[in-house]
Amino acid sequence: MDTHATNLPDSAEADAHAPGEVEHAHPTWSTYWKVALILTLITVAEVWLYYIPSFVAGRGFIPTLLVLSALKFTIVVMFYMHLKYDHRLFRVLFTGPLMIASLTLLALMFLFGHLYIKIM
Amino acid sequence: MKGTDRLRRLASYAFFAAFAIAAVSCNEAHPNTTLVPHSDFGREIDFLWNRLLLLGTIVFVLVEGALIFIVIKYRRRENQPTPPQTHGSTMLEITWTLIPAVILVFIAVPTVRTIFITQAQAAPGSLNIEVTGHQWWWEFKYPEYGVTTANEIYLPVGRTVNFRLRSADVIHSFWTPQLGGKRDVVTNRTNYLWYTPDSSTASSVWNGFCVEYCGASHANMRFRVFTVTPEQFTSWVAGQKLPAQFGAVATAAPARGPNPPPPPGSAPGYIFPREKIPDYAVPHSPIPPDLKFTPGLTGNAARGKQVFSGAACIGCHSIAGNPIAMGVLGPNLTHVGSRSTIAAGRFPMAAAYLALWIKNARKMKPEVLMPTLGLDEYDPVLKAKVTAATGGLTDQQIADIVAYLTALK
Amino acid sequence: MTAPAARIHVAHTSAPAPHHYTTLGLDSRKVAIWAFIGSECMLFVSLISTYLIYKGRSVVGPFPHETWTDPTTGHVLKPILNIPVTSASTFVLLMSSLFMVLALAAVQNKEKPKHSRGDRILGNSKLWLWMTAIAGTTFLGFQAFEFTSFVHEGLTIRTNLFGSSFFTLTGFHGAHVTAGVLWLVTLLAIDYRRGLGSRDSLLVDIAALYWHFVDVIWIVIFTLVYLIK
Amino acid sequence: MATTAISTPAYRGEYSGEQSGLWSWLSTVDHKRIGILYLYTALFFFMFGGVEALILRAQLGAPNQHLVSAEFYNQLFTMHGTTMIFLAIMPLSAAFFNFLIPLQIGARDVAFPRLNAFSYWVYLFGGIFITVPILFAVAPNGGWFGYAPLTTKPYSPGINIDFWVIGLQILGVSSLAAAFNFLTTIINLRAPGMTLMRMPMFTWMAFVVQFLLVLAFPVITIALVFLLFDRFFGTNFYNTVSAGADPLLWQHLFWIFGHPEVYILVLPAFGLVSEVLPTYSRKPLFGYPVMVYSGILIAALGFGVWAHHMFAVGMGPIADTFFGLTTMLIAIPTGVKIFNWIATMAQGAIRYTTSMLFGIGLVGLFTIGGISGIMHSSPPADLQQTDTYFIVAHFHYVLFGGSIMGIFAGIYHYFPKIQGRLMDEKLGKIHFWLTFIAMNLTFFPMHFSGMLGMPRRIYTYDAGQGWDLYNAMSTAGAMIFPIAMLIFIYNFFKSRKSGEIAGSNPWGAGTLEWSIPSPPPDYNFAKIPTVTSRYPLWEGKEVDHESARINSQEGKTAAELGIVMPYNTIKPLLVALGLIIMFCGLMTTPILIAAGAALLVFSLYSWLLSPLEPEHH
Ligand code: HEA
Ligand code: HEA
Ligand code: HEC
Ligand code: CUA
Ligand SMILES: [Cu+2]
Repeated sequence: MDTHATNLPDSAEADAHAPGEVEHAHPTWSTYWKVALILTLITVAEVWLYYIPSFVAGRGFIPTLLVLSALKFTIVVMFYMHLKYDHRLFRVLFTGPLMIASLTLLALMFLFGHLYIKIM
Repeated sequence: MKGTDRLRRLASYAFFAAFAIAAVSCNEAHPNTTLVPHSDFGREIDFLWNRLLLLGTIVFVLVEGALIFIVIKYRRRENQPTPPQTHGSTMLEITWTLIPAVILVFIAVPTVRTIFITQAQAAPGSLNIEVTGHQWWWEFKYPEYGVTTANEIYLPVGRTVNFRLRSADVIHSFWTPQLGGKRDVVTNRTNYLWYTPDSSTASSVWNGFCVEYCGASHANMRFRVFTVTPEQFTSWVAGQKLPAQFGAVATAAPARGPNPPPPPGSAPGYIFPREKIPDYAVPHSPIPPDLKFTPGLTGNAARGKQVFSGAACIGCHSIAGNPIAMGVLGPNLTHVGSRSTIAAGRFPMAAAYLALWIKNARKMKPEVLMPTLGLDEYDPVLKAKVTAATGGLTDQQIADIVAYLTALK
Repeated sequence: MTAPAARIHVAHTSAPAPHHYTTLGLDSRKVAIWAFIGSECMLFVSLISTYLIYKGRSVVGPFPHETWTDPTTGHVLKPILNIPVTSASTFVLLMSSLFMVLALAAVQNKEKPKHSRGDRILGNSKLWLWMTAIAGTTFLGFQAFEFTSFVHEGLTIRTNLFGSSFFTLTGFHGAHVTAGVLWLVTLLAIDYRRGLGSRDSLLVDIAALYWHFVDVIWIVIFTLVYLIK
Repeated sequence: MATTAISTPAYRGEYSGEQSGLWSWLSTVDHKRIGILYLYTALFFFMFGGVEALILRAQLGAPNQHLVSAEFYNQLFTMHGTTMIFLAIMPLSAAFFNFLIPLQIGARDVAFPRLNAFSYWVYLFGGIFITVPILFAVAPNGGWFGYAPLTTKPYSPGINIDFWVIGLQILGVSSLAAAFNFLTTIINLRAPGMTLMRMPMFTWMAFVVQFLLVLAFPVITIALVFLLFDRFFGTNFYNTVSAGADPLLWQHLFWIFGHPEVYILVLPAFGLVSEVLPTYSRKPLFGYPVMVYSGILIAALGFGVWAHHMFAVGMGPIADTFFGLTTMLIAIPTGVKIFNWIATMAQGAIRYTTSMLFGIGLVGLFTIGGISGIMHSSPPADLQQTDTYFIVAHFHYVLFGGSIMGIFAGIYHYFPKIQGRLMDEKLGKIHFWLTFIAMNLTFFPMHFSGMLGMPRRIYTYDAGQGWDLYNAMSTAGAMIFPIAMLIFIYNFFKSRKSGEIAGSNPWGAGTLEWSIPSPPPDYNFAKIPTVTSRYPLWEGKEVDHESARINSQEGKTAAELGIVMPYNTIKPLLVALGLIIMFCGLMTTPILIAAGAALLVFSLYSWLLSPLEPEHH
């Protein structure tokens, strides 16, 4: 008898997934090395910026570094962790917690006076 | 089931009646009530509280009423067919999302207003008091007057008092329920709290508490607030500023204002009269049954001063006027005889308690920092007997110290 | 030790069910690892927040970016962070991520025909697993070097707030890398024992997700701890 | 229409013959048996924590009493809070997660059966680890939220706090492991047709709770690691005043965990009553989608309110405003839940079973706790409430009136499914009414003692403070609890032996778990059902579960049905044991650490490298 009942698609979220890993359009070697190159370049840029005293003293230093690091973060997650190609569930499982974590970090920074809002 | 539900309803009426009674009941029966405020700060909170109580009661009555009504009305009857299988109602659900939201607006608006009022800076000209929380007693300093006391504050009515709160060790919390809300006393931080005691409170005593758990004797970290007239306050300050003196010397005290010069042997400045202190501010803590003191001993204050100056006491206590006593670990004892309690409100200030306290403080108040000092007494923290070699004091020596300390007014 | 409950297989399966039915057609282990990674975000955010909160609050040096003169001894302590060395170790860790994706690709394509030498190199799962593990170990070596030199310069986990929060944060990351290296070594052992094939790609995929995540955390740490003054 | 594929015949005997005896319990990987283990253990700890509370209450019955010393009292309330939260309510919820989730979603087991066993054993060992010290009066004494710096070495030099730090760390491992497991199970093992919006509400709330666990526990893990390092290695996180440490760091980290934790405690109970109320009203849950969304919203908002436990620490007006307002917002989704439950009962055909009484009790009592919660959420008002018995009243109304009431509703409701027999309704009702009276008599007066100025966590109080009457009432009320509990325990064991045979669906409930025999066979569903609605048994044909019931009498074993079952294994237990030994080593000697680590690594590898179940073909 059939113990693994026939695979009725789960209307809500199983779009077109049959059981077992579905082959997605996986990135290939050429994507991989390009990604590595970009990551290296960004890292070089970051360290380079670190050594420009006038830039470090300016207001743009911290935001620029944060943006660059966020960019690297995203690239690794999207391509190496193939979140871009994978089931959207994983995106939810990752971005949800990441959002809560980032907001918590932000709130703590406010609470301990590293960031502040001016009122009055 | 009908009977039980009626019971429930009755019960809830009873609870609310009780609540109402509690709310209006007078100070004497409820000396620490938060519901009868006596300061500007207290009234701000009370306004919010009344609104919260009103709205909360309305929600309570409506929700519980609906619940009980429905539970009774829709109980299953004999041969009842399957009830209608309703799945929801958007209209209804929107309604009961919006109604609470509206109620919350009525809470939120005054809340925010009060937050900003109560956390503004204290008015200029406020009386500053530096509060230091210690495990398990309070140190109070009046920087303007150079006065240091422990576990007792005198406040002139009508003048804003600004407390500067710091901790010597762990986190405590400073609270005088009738005069205002509490504020934590946080290690490595400085907090502020201010309020203005109402003029009507002259000659009143208020209990204060440590309300952040701070270790073994957290329950015994109480204090007293005396609200007095400005004249009495000035006199008190004058007395407290003087160095310690005992015996006849006391008469040298300058007495100002309407108060007649104090009789010999009494305090140099104003002190809240002991006999007027209401019962709720007099400690009733039991004495440990296994702690005894030789009856009938009389002490000599002058001898006591010597014993004190040669004993461990000076390592922890300061007495202005006794240059050898400079310790800062324990309460300042300069005017200890003028206080109404000892050991942070645990015992009345009286020779009998003081003697037992010095003999074995750790039995009188769990885990206090002050060591057991009576000869042959068992120290429950060190788990050892006190010997002559470890500085044990005989009952006679203690009686002398007691005579000395009680005379420090 | 184990008592097999029942050894009889499914009798008339109509569809070729490769494994238990799953709702999304995903392997549960992969769902779990993503949930785990989500959870790790909170773990590292707690560590990073603490580091940032205590930044600039240390009473005594050494400090990360500023020189400090010890008022009692008169010693002058340089800023302690060594950016060139850490940049190198950061690069190594980034490369390990590249090796890791290549290892995964190699395992996934194990059975595909290899036409060129390049194909064969790219398809060598052992090579790439080794490379990843070595890169990870190198990173750990850098970290060990960093830690010991800090201790020599007078910064231990007890010295000041910076020391406590720095060593704990980077130490936690290092512990994650260590676990990752052990994981990789385990995969290598399997590869040597019986060979990893495309049916095992999930095993490698999960390890890879973990590995990349640890790398991603380092990206954040590198910026927040080392570069931003 | 035949909407449901009801399971085909299935079942014989309580459990397959080869699975009985002590060994089978030690090595089981069956989610139902693990659920039962959780249930028994957690009930034990509930009573243990209850007895601690009774001693607290006895001490506070009158002013200036001295039944226990100050030191012991402090251990008692610390362990009472810790036990109730981490060893009673969370595991009681876990018992239901274990037992119910696979049954409700039509799965044969959880996603990782061995990990599941591991979670239980870690919980058991961790629970013993943290509980035993109180028998020797060296229990943790820093309060359940262990504020630093009181809990650091200079102020707590004894080993008391070490037990707490390490014990919570161990329990965290258990909770996290279980959370990943259930999360995956719910995402990935739902039967065909069991879409998210068809999931029973209990499973939904469980799902939300797993997210809370997964996100909240790492934070306390780190907070505890800092404390551990401070205590063992002399770091400065909260330790040294001179190093400039900020003790508010601990408070923030703790409450970032602690507030979501309170929803971890109550949402499973909300889920249970969402099964109970519809069943005994014979009506579907009112506003199902809104119930789902409100649950999600409560959880999400729950991460943005933590500092409402810190209104007195002086965070400044902006932070107070922010956290006050976010806290108030939570009343809206929670209110929707309350109203929808009431609307579920409206127009229904309500049967007053014990389970239903507890369910109604939850709705009524939780509301009271919620209202006092809103009273705390106004920061200035909270300055008169915080750290007084008013807070104690609040959280017992939500914890006892919410969580415990819900869990009892669940126990009475699911007992027949778990044991195959019904509990005695008469005793059950006595249990309910005694509990209800005790609960209100104990905790309602605390509102008064609190507003009349009584601080919490005091081992004694002076006479003449105006608190005597209310404390006497609370103590009197508390003494009724054990009577109620003993009746419950008696009922539980009596019914287990000789209760009326339940059959598969004694209550006429509508969800999937009631379509299979009671107790369910080890494989749960002989045939994985296909689900087409939220209440398949109500919307399907009556005969279906009738036939399922008849068929259950001549059920078959998994082997006969050709269902692959996981092997039993002792390895998860061994790994858990290794973990505990390691942690014990931390407090004693490094040799133990090494021994524990060896056992852990060895068993873990052997677990990971051995197959879960027989090959399929
Ligand atoms: C099950 C656990 C649980 C739950 C569900 C809650 C729910 C809530 N809690 Fe509670 N809380 C605790 C457990 C819980 N709490 C514990 C254990 C502590 C003490 C910790 C310690 O110090 O030891 C605590 C402490 C605590 C504090 C800190 C007090 C202090 O120490 O000073 C605050 C402050 O805001 C608070 C608020 C709330 C609010 C607003 C809710 C809301 O979620 C409640 C929402 C529900 C309702 C409001 C009722 C239903 C709604 C309606 C009927 C709609 C209409 C209502 C209105 C418009 C008002 N809680
Ligand atoms: C889920 C959580 C939960 C539950 C169910 C309870 C249940 C009870 N709690 Fe408590 N409580 C907390 C969570 C909980 N509590 C927390 C978190 C704290 C804060 C701790 C802190 O400050 O750190 C607290 C604090 C707390 C205090 C304040 C202590 C203080 O601040 O000094 C008090 C005081 O009355 C109290 C009382 C009670 C009572 C009487 C019960 C009763 O409901 C208990 C019912 C009793 C039983 C269920 C026992 C039945 C016993 C038997 C059947 C055995 C009989 C057999 C023999 C006698 C052999 N609790
Ligand atoms: C190790 C330090 C130490 C020593 C030595 C010590 N004390 Fe104390 N003393 C304290 C501390 C700390 C307190 C506060 C205890 C409390 O209330 O928790 C205290 C409290 C007191 C009080 C009560 C003061 C008040 O206002 O509450 C008196 C009186 C007192 N000590 C007298 C003495 C005498 C007399 C001696 C010597 C024979 C002595 N102490 C030795 C530390 C010490
Ligand atoms: Cu000081 Cu409690
Ligand atoms: Cu909270």
